[in-house]
Amino acid sequence: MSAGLIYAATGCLLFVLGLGGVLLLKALLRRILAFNLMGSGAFLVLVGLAQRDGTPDPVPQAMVLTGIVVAVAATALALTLARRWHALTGREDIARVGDAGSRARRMANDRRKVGR
Amino acid sequence: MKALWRSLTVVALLGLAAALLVAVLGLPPAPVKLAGEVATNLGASGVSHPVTAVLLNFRGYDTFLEVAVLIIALLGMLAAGLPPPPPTGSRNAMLPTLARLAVPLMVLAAVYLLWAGAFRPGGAFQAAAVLAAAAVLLHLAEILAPWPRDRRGPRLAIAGGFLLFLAIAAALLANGGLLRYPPEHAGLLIVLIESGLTVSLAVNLAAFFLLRADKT
Amino acid sequence: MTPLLDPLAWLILLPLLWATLAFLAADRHGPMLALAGIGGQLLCVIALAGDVASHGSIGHLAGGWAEPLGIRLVADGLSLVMLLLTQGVALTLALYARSYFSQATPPAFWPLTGFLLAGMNALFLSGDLFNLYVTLELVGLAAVGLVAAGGGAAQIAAALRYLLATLVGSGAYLFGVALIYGSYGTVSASLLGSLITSEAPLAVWLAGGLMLTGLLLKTALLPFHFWLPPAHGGAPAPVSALLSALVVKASFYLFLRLWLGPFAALSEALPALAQVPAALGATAILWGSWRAIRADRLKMLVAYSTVAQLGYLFLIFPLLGTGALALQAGILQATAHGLAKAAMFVAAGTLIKVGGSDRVLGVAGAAAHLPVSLFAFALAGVTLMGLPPSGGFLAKWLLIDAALAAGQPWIVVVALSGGLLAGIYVFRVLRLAFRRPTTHDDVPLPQRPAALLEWTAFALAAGSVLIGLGAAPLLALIAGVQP
Amino acid sequence: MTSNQWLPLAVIASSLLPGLIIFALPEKRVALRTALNLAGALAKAGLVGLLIAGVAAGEEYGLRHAIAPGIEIVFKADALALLFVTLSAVLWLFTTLYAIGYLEHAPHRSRFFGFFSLCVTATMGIAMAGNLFTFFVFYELLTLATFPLVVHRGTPQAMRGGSIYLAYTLAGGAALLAGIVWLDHLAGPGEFTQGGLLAAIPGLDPLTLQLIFALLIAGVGVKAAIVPLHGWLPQAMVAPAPVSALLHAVAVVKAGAFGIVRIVYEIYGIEFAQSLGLLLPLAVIAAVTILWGSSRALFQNDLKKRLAFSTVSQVSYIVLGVALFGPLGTIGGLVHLVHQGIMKITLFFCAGNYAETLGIHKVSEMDGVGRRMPLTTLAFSIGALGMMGAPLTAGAVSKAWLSDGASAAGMDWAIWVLWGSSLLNAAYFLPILHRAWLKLPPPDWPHEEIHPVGRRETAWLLLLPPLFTAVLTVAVALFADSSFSPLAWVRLIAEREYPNISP
Repeated sequence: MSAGLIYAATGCLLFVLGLGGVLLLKALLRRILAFNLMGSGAFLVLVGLAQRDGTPDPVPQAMVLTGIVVAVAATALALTLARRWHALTGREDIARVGDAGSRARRMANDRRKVGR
Repeated sequence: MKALWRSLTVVALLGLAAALLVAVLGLPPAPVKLAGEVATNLGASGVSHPVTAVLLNFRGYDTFLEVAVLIIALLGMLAAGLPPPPPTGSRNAMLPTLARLAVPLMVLAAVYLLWAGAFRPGGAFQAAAVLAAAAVLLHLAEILAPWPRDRRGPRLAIAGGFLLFLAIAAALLANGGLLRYPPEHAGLLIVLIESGLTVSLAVNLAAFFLLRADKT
Repeated sequence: MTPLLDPLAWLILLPLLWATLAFLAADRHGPMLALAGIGGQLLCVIALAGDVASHGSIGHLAGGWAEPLGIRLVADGLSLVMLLLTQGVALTLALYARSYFSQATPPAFWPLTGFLLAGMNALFLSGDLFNLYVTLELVGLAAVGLVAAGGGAAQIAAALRYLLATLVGSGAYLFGVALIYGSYGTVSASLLGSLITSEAPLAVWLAGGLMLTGLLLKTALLPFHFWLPPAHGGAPAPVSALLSALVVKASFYLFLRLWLGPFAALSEALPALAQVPAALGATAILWGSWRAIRADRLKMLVAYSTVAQLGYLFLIFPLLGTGALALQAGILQATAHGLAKAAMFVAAGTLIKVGGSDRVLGVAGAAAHLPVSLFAFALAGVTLMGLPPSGGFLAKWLLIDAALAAGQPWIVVVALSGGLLAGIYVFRVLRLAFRRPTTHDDVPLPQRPAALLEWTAFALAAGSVLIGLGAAPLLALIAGVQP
Repeated sequence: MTSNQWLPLAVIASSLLPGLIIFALPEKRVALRTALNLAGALAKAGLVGLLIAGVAAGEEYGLRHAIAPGIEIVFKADALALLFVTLSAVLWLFTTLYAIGYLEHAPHRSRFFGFFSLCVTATMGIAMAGNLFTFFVFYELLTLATFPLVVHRGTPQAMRGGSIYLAYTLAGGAALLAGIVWLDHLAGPGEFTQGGLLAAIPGLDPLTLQLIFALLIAGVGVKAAIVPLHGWLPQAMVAPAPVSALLHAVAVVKAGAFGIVRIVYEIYGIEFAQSLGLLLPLAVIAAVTILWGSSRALFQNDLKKRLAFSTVSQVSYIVLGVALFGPLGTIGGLVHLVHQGIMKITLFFCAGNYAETLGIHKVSEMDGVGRRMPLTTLAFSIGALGMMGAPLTAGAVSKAWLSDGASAAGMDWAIWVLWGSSLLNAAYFLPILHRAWLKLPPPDWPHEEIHPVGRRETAWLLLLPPLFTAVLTVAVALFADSSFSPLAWVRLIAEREYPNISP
């Protein structure tokens, strides 16, 4: 088994781990980290699989660099929103679908009223 | 119900992991080998490092769009509302000294990374990340004040680097395609783009940290 | 034409340019830049349409490098229709937004819109799976930013949920791309079309599954629809319109492209696969309509209607073997729904803005004081119900025809009952609007909104109906598509 | 574009354009709106006159526009189309006059007349549709354009009526669409062809064709108010009287009946339909509807509801005539398409007059109304007698031909149905006439809005239209044998549909 394949296999596991994290965890920060894990898994597979015969391939490496920047951007946006959410509601997770929007709305409205 | 759902998800994920492992480990060799193509065309790319050649020449269009993604993330932060400025005066006495020592070195490292990108690992994004870290360090040491929302300078720097990239991409249409460098000028144009990007990306990354709501 | 004015390239460059300038100008000249920019983009699409109509398909090598080393941009009938829809709807929405946000524009609205359009155009034109990933993120992050605009807790919650969904979607897509590159050493869609065969290794099947599932998540097909109603229903009206009319279509377009192109061999090897998106689509039609019928808030009703209408797009997959018919039905439905849903959201926005209530019940009596907006809502409803002579009707006709030709009568039943369910939620609003207001003495009549708010909605709605009568060139464009 | 192409378009435009302009008019522009309405109605009448002259002389009018491969909008103004077009155009003129008087002080008149014109436009499209696709387009347009009229008053009852109307018609539309696309898939575009489109195509599966027939008839049967698809019609009577006229006489139920005619004669072909065994079930359904509608009408105290059930019954005379194999039945059914319209519109105009003038809505309130409103009641009486099939009225002509048609087709039971229905008609109309003419009026009317001035018992614009149509009811019977009567025109149609049999 070449080093590339080991990277790729690790990447697969990381991806699934990250996916599970996004799906199953509650805390926003952990979910954002889990998403990054998914991305890292994909990057490992991209680079690892391409050099499983031992010769490095610059194309996936460049793609990974691009992917990292995109992941940084997405993470930055996610953290910004999570921070904003925390500042507005004091919560570290987003509640279940249906009622969350309306509850948060009501809270925001109440706050606005109090502010007046 | 919820527990059942979670365990089902876990089982499905384990199945996916097993399938992926089997698939990856048993994969036959790929029919297309791009490494060779990159090596063949490296001479016409204007740089001597193959990753940089892919990043800024062969797949330069990806990089062009990627810069936009970073600006979008910043815009998303502006749209969602900026955090209030941090309280002042709580700094550690060590920090300013450390910052004053480290920042010139970091700037130097960034310039090196940018310059090295042409022939060994490095490049605009790495340089920008170091520069942004320097800015954050200065900010934490309260040497660099937070940026108000409508401050002109950071916007100009971020937009400027990208607009330079865009202008070159558009001008090269005259050569027959988006970002189609003439081989004899490719090196120069790539350096130009990379320098602009370094500034743009650095300020963009730093802005995530430094942009704060106005004091009102 | 000189290569410097290549319309295909400018479709991507122009929105990036005006968006960056709008960012630089810190929200000051946003409307002007947007209108000028989108106007220019529309001219580009028209110029491109001429080329595509005469050549069938136009390629552009970014960087001048041929595949597999470089990235190839392609415009054919399919991408052209989507581009036309995007610029047309965006221009009208920009006019609407200018008026809607006359008091205060949410920060970064205009530049985000510009980047969103750039991402969509780039997505419609890209022929490279990895580049498509970047465009997907451009579109997704810009859309999330727009949902967050305003910064209230409800918006942030919707934006976060949308962001997590869209990131998982693109994460799965990217992982698939990684597997594909590992298997074939290239990510060029056209090369992969001939490389991928029915004997493809397991990795390719898994890649296909992950990429397509990721795109379903981004398209909000049931059961991945959970993020859509809060995001589309909670955003300001111009944003809701942009997202519901256009953004979800982008990932659908990519799904369709992958299905027809690189993964065609896989879906042919296992025809039963096509029943999966169709079954999900059918469920989405029923479930989305049901939720729209029961919705309490007007914009939630419209958002759930999007969940339902997206279902129609996926009914076409088992029918794609019947020639161009099913593809025409799907794209016409996407187009008609895009116009109609934009009209419906902006009309709802006006109704809410003027009426002061965001509940469905708040519409009561609107026929008297907001006739144009209501008429726009009704016309858009005609398209959603699939009644003649609208584009939605023609799409449904083609769909039923294709379903009969493919021997899938259950799709006929779903399509027809979906139309009836749409009738229930559309007329739920319309009949309220005709109701005589119970109190007319003490409540002063609301102020008339700016004419532009009402007539942009009307123009979009009228477009969605008239396209049913003038669909021949559009259908011809799609018929010329070689997957 | 030749005049043979633009004339049908002009007929459609003569109500579409005024309608669109009226939508944009402010509420207060009464004079302009009235002028537009009347100009449109008169222009349409004139254009129809030109068409009639042309078709009688053997000209062919038509137009095609392809909107997608294999899908065309086709108009053709043949003799059958003109029968319906003429009826609608003439009755639209009267109804417009009547509506102008009826709604003189009501709110939202621009909206009302706008949709009213759209309804007539849709009816013209239905009448002149040259294929099933075009027919369907206008058929659904009619549904949409009538909804705002049904709910016009905005009251809870109107809302309920509107919802029920939609539920029936939209579901019917879905069935019709399914049938049309299925047919299109099997036999190509559903072009209306003299002698029948399907009759000329060999090798089609009979069972499939029977299923498609069921879908198509269910689709158009909703508007034709065939039992059990008639439930919307009595509910929709909450609409203002001009709308009832539109629903019952000018447009909606007629569109359904006309659809049945086109499907039986020109899609299947009467002989082919007979060979598929489709006509007998259709006749039975029509007979059941005739008897059911009449017997329900007996027990309605609400005048307009009684009239509505009467419509359910009378429209199926048309369906029965269509289902009787042979030219005599065809003539009876088609001529009743016209006659029923003229008679029923008279009755609804009169019912509207009672309600507007005196606030009378119930049969039990009609005692002595003949003394207060003699002219209206005279018109009502003529309409009612016509419905019963009394001699010298349009109804008598229809019934005579229908009875002859039934015996010629060997369906003598249908004659008994007709007689039974006439008896029931008499049983629910004669008591009304008895009350109106012979009983003493009450000291106060329920809600007297318009007071008499000299011989004028109510507003002129309300009084004249029913008088005209009452005169027409008698005239079409008296001059049935002249060459300008509806009967003569219908015989022309029958000759063309049955080239081999001379009526």
